[in-house]
Amino acid sequence: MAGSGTAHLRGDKALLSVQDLVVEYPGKAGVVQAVSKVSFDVLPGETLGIVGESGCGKSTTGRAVLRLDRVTAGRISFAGERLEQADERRMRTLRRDMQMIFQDPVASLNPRRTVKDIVVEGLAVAGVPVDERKSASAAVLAKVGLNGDRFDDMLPRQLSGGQAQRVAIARALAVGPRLLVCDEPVSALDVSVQAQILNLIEDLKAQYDLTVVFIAHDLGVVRSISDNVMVMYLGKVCEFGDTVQLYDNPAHPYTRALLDSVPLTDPAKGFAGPALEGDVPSPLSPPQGCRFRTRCPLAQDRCATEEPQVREVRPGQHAACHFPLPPTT
Amino acid sequence: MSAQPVLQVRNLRAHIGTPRGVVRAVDGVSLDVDHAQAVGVVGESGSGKSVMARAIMGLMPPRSGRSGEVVFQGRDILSLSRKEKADVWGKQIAMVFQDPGRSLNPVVRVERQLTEGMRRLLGIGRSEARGRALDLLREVGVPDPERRLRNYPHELSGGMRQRVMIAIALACEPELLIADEPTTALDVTVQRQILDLLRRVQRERGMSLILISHDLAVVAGRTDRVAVMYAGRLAEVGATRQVFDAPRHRYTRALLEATPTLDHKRHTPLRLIPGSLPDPTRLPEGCRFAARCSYADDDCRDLGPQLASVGPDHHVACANPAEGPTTPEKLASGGDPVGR
Amino acid sequence: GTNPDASTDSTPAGDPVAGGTARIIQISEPRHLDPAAMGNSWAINSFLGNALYGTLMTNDTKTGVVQFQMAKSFTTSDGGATFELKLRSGLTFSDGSPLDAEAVKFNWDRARDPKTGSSSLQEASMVASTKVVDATTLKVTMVEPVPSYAQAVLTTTMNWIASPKALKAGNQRFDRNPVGAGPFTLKQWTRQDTIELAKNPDYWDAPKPYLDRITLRSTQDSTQRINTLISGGADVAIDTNWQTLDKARDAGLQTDTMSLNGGQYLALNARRAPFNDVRARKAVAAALDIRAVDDAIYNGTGKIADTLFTKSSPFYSETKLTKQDKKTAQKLFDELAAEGKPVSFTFTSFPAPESKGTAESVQAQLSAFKNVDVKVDFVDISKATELYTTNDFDMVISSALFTDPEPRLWTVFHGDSQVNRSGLDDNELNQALEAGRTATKQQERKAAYEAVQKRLVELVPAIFLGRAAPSAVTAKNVHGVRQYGQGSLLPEELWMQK
Amino acid sequence: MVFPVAKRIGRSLLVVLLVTMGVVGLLSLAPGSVASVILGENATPKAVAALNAELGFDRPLWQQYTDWLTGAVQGDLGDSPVTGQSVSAAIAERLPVTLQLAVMAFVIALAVSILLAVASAARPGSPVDRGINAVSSVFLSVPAFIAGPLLIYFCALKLGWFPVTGWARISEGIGPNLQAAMLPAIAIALTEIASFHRLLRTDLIGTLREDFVGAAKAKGMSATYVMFRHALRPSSFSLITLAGINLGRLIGGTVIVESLFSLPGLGQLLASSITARDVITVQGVVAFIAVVYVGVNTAVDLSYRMIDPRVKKAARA
Amino acid sequence: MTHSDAVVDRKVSSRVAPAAAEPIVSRPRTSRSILVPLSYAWLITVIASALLADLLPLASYATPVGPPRQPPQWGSLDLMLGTDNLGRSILSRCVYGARVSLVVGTAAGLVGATIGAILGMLGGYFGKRPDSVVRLVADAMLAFPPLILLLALASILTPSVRTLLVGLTLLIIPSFIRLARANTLAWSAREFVLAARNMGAGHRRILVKEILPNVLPPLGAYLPIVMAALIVAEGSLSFLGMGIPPPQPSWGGLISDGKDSIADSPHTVFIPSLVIFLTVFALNQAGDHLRHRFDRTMHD
Ligand SMILES: Nc1ncnc2c1ncn2[C@@H]1O[C@H](COP(=O)(O)OP(=O)(O)OP(=O)(O)O)[C@@H](O)[C@H]1O
Ligand SMILES: Nc1ncnc2c1ncn2[C@@H]1O[C@H](COP(=O)(O)OP(=O)(O)OP(=O)(O)O)[C@@H](O)[C@H]1O
Ligand SMILES: [Mg+2]
Ligand SMILES: [Mg+2]
Repeated sequence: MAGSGTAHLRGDKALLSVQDLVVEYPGKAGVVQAVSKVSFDVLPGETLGIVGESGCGKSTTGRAVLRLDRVTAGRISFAGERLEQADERRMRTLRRDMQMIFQDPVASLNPRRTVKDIVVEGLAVAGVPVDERKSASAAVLAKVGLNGDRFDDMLPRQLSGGQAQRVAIARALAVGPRLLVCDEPVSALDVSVQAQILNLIEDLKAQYDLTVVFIAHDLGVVRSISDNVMVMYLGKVCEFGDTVQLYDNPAHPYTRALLDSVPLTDPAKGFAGPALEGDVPSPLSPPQGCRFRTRCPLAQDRCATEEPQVREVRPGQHAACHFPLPPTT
Repeated sequence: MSAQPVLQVRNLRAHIGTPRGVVRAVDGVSLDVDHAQAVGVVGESGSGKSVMARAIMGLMPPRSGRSGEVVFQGRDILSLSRKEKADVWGKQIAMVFQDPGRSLNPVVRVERQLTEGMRRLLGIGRSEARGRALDLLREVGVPDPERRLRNYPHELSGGMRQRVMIAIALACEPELLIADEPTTALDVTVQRQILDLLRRVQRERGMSLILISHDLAVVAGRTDRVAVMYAGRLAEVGATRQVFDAPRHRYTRALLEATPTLDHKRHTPLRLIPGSLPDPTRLPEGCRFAARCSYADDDCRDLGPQLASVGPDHHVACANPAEGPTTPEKLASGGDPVGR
Repeated sequence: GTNPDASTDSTPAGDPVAGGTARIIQISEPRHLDPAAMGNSWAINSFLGNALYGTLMTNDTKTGVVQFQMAKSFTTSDGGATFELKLRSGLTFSDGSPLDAEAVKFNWDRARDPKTGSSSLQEASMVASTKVVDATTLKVTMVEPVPSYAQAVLTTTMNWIASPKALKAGNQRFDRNPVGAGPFTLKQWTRQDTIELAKNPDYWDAPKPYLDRITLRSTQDSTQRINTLISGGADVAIDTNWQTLDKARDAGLQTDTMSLNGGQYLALNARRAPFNDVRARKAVAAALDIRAVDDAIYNGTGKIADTLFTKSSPFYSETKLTKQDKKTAQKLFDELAAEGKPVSFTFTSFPAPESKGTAESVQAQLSAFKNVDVKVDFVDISKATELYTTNDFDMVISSALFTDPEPRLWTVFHGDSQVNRSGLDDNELNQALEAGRTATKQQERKAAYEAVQKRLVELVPAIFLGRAAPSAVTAKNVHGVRQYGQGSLLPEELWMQK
Repeated sequence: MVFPVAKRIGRSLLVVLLVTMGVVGLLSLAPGSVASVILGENATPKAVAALNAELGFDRPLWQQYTDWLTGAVQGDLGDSPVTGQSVSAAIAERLPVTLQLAVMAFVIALAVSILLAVASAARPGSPVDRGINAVSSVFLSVPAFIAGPLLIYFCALKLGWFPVTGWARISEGIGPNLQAAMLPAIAIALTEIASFHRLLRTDLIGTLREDFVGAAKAKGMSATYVMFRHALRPSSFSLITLAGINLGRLIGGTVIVESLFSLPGLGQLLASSITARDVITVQGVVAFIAVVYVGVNTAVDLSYRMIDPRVKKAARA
Repeated sequence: MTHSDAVVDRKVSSRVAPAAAEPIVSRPRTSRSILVPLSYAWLITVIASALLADLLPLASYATPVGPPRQPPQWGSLDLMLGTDNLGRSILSRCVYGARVSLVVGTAAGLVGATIGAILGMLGGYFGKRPDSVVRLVADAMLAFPPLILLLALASILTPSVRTLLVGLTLLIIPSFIRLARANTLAWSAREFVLAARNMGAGHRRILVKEILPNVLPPLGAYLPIVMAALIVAEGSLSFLGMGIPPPQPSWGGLISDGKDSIADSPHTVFIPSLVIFLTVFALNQAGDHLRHRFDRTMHD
């Protein structure tokens, strides 16, 4: 895996199209290439899931797309507009079309501002008058199921995780976005609340015709919500394709390993397949060639020398691997 | 087996005083753990799993109180003197915490963290402790253990740290290991490794294990029995297979349904559990799940069911339990199931 | 104590014993050991100066009669227009070079030079020229006749003669190795810490000094000085504070306080408003209760300077310098205010506790009167020069301390004097001062000073407060306390019982 | 590795430059001049001006400064126009006193405040904690110039344990030396104890809530062991930062205590030099103090790495 | 698991074993005991009497009311706390002294905190060059011996409350810079700042609306300590002869004036010391309480 390439892009139809995105963080210990030549696109109305282990660059990708992080290289087009070239002022306007929901529902809310302030932050920035904001806040809170004014004066710490995440979603919705980037919006939540939020996102998506990029590490969650999935490993794309197809017949050994590591609720089965050895290598000095080769059960000499490019291994399924797995069914 | 259970928790209550009121985090929990048995405890965040584990370990926050009994190998360890406690905790019962990054002291080398317990509790010398530490690290699958001993926690990856935590817990060869969400902070692939490791050492050493998790799936394949906790009480206890195959408590069932699994059909809504956990300072009188349960009746709200047997090694605290695969004994709602 | 007039507690202790190290606490240390940079008054560096350079002359603290030490005589044949200084023969500096008339000339000429910055510039400048007659004789010509000039010499640093050669080597060298002919020589000086002195084996007045060694420390705070002594951390403390002296006596220490005429006074600047009007000066004088000032700063333990001379002085007269009269005071304040000349002035004070206390006491007392307003302004010592050269003050605290009124009284109150703080130039007063200076008969002098006092009461250029307390506090086993001049303590006389 | 070190040194030099320039600027605004101080009360303005010119103080300020700087860079801080002593020698003479005072005060303050903080953090809100907090409030509200005399009164006069005033160099024996330094060191330490205690207490309470503390207890370690071996070190960051700042500041700031106890330290030198308008000495001493301050704080930064190995990682390479 | 567990677990429900007692839990005190109201009472008394001093039936603080160094005594209001070295009423001087001490504490504290907070926040938020400059300024101010600053200021400007304020303010600025900077660094790394940027908020809005409210509480918590230190420091300046000009009283000045008679008339020192202590203590108590009360994030 851990490959580059743009073979899986679907051209002009995409609402958001990212090509060869590179994000680097210079640190005292050296430069971390958190995202390394990642390409993907999202069609209008579609949900793209991004999965991968911690530190593989999912959040960084999400933030870079919204230009919340510095973009070292690459092209990001949103509705035909090149974001990486837009200036700050243009970005401010564009941001209202692209919203983000963050991983930790409580951390993404200012602990010292009340719910009603937080929700209309975007409108306040845009200069919407106070009374309009008031009604807007009530409306948008109702949309996410926080009816009544009970929550208006609460502080984030007084909310449960699920409620906090709803407030975050309400804040994003308030400005009427077209694209919603959800960065692990449910990983800090309980299953019961998680289900509520996932259902809510599905509902809103249908209702407001949203396009969603859904980042998560829980494969079950991603499967339930997305049309397409991108699997990332150490800043690179492993596999990209239709969700069902990819889950049923992973072509990349890493996708396979991820699926095999998901604990099953069936006490008889435990896990679906063998465990993956070792840890994720340091992003400071990623392996040459295919970045997954150090843990890959199928790695060969070629993997160490030649970086695999994303290619279509099956119709609608792209993988960056020299030795893709055959379909199991 | 006629042997006494290793651990008998009897009607354990652990309440914590907060400015807003008393949090009844654990409110009458009874649980047995047999020798060489792995017991899972599952429940949503805030259901009291950690407080229970900490109450057993004697790690209660300030301004808190406990009652009930925790009988470990025949002794009630809640009423031990300070000296005797040191004999039990650490040596006989050990614990692994949720976040391996935060439960290792960041400024102390792995070696000391691993050996200080051994040296103090077993009274062995430095070099012997070091030798044992190396063995332990090998046992938990840490490569290059000599180097790791000299490392600080931050120099290890998350999985490594959790392995070290497990090695520390195993250091004095405890009878019972309590693992409080040992993999929640880890990635799937690493979680997999740690879960396999725990199960292996538990089996190899013939140790008892309490595995706490909010993830039903984590507990499912790795325990012999499982206890489902809700708002400080047990909702359902039973052999893991039974509980997962035929959950009887409405809550257990709802939890399982709300979990998106790999075979969930996409874009179909998940089954919801309406509402949220009750405020722990103002718990309802009767069944604590009643407010969220579509099967609840007035009895549920007023009386609250007790844990009652619904099959061999399967107990449910529910007045209107779900149908099981085999016909369960019909239970009178609210009454004493055994009639004693 | 050798001075019968001094209030003394020391009991006669038999014959002096030689040997021992005395630990002495002084008030402050000099910037340099150059005599010009020191001051010959108990509160400054007199002990150190006496130790390093010896004395030319001393005086009897009661009568003011001059006693000759390294000088054999200091005589005038023309009523003070010229003097002849005769030195003992065979005096040598500690480096072996002779202390002769040439050396005295060098030192005295140097003190007259404004560039030297001598603290005795005023007195030294009364000399017009000096001439070496022979090795032991120096002829001194005065600017104008000053018959009792010896008093000026012995109360200033002119009394200390340092080796010209050593002085010429520059301050830094000199501070490391000051060369004088005093009873002690410098061993080591660690600034703001200790000054170690050792006996000068070649001192002219053998068997003096009695002590082998002296360790000098400096502490500004008088309570701490006495506390150190009480705790046994020192043997002798130089002190100026009536209250701590009282405490020292309570603690069983011996105190020797020399009595000096005159005292601390408030100088009223008569050059400008409001004190250019005699009524304003009179009003303030009448308003103040001098006792209360003493109460404030010395807890009532001090002596009040209600007359110019102490009872034991041959010049004593009963003329009271001030008398409190609140009614008159208020009447005058009102009167001045009505004329549009309200008495509103600034007391310029130094930060020292006594000065500060006085200023505040004056302010507090006057605050009880109407139509008078006092501000207190603190200036640090570095501003003193500017203050006195520009005379930019209304009221300052100053002192006029003397055994013989000459020359001090003249310099304080004569219209021609550079250091006449009040700036009052009154013919009658000037004449009386001239008379006191030039008269040769005691009777005439007494009459002249009687006139001075009368005039001072009439004109109030100064309000006298309390007497000074030039004191030495000593542990029980220390004897031989002898002072001269302005309370200058003589180190060669000190001895310690074993 | 070279780069950060060079940067650090550069910054330190800048700090010292700024500070000395500030001093020169400030003192130049103050009335009076060193010449008028040297010449005393009887000086004439002409003599003062002449002496000032002789000493070179009539030149433009920047010129005086650059001259001084040129010398200072070569290690020559000049000679004091007032005492004639070389400034470096004057500093060298005072430094042992100030250094010993500051260090002793810090050792005392750290030892006492750590014990107090441990005692109060063990049971926040308990009577012990409240009592200690009240005591620390007392320490905060008693200025050194009152604490000093009180200490002298009780410990020196009544008990006779320590000398009232004065200094004993180490060469006079370690016993007398420590005796002389003890009371002033305590007088300085009191306020430090109060602020250290507050800071450490808060941090300790925070650390005691951490999982690793629970983990250590779960291992069977005693409360005292956990407190001192596990909790104290990671709680000491802010303490060390504050201690660094305060220690740096004490090097020039013990003047009150020095004058109360008549100690020949840098503070007294500084104070008397300011009063004497001895710019050369002031500048030298201030430059020296700034260097020490910068040095101490660099040491503090380095000590972070000793306390917390994570810092080392972040700063490496 | 064995059969035994069936037996055991049957005994399990709380109703079966009602004998088990409820654990005894002490709730943390919500109010900080009686000390808090007392502290407020004290602060209000001090502030009110400072403001209304002129209306109180008090003797002038400048004029003696009796013999010096009278011990505290009943009967006359003016002599209630005794008299000072000049026979002035200590009660009156304490009341009027509160003006200077409180003004010094509050004004220097607030101004210093404001300037320090602004600089620190700018440095912490923008990083890089602005941060280096801010750190340089803070370091230089800290490395500057405080004594020099005060002595120099005292000689340049004549000693007065204003001079004092300038000097003391300069002294406390760097601590606040450091504190504000450290907190800003921590808070600006938080996700909600990113969220605000995502909403299109500019730097100014983020600083004011997002970061400032979070940086204020730690600064506020530090402020009472600084105010206490300032009140005490003003006394030290009086001791060094750089205090405010007489006859205006200040608490620190009172202590400094009384220090020479500490052995004979200890009340001249202890009464003002006690006043300072009570105020310092009350400030701390009130500070803690306010933080608990108004910093809603501190709850639970
Ligand atoms: N601000 C930053 N400065 C330096 N390195 C960073 C920064 N943010 C992220 N990184 C590094 O970039 C890499 C990718 O981080 P990112 O947060 O995108 O991962 P992620 O996939 O979102 O992980 P997680 O699942 O833990 O959220 C990691 O190695 C991380 O350490
Ligand atoms: N130190 C404490 N002070 C006050 N309340 C506490 C404390 N610790 C836990 N609680 C409360 O006790 C209840 C049970 O908490 P506990 O930590 O046991 O839940 P949990 O089941 O372990 O949840 P999680 O899955 O989030 O770890 C919660 O309501 C929690 O808020
Ligand atoms: Mg992330
Ligand atoms: Mg938990």
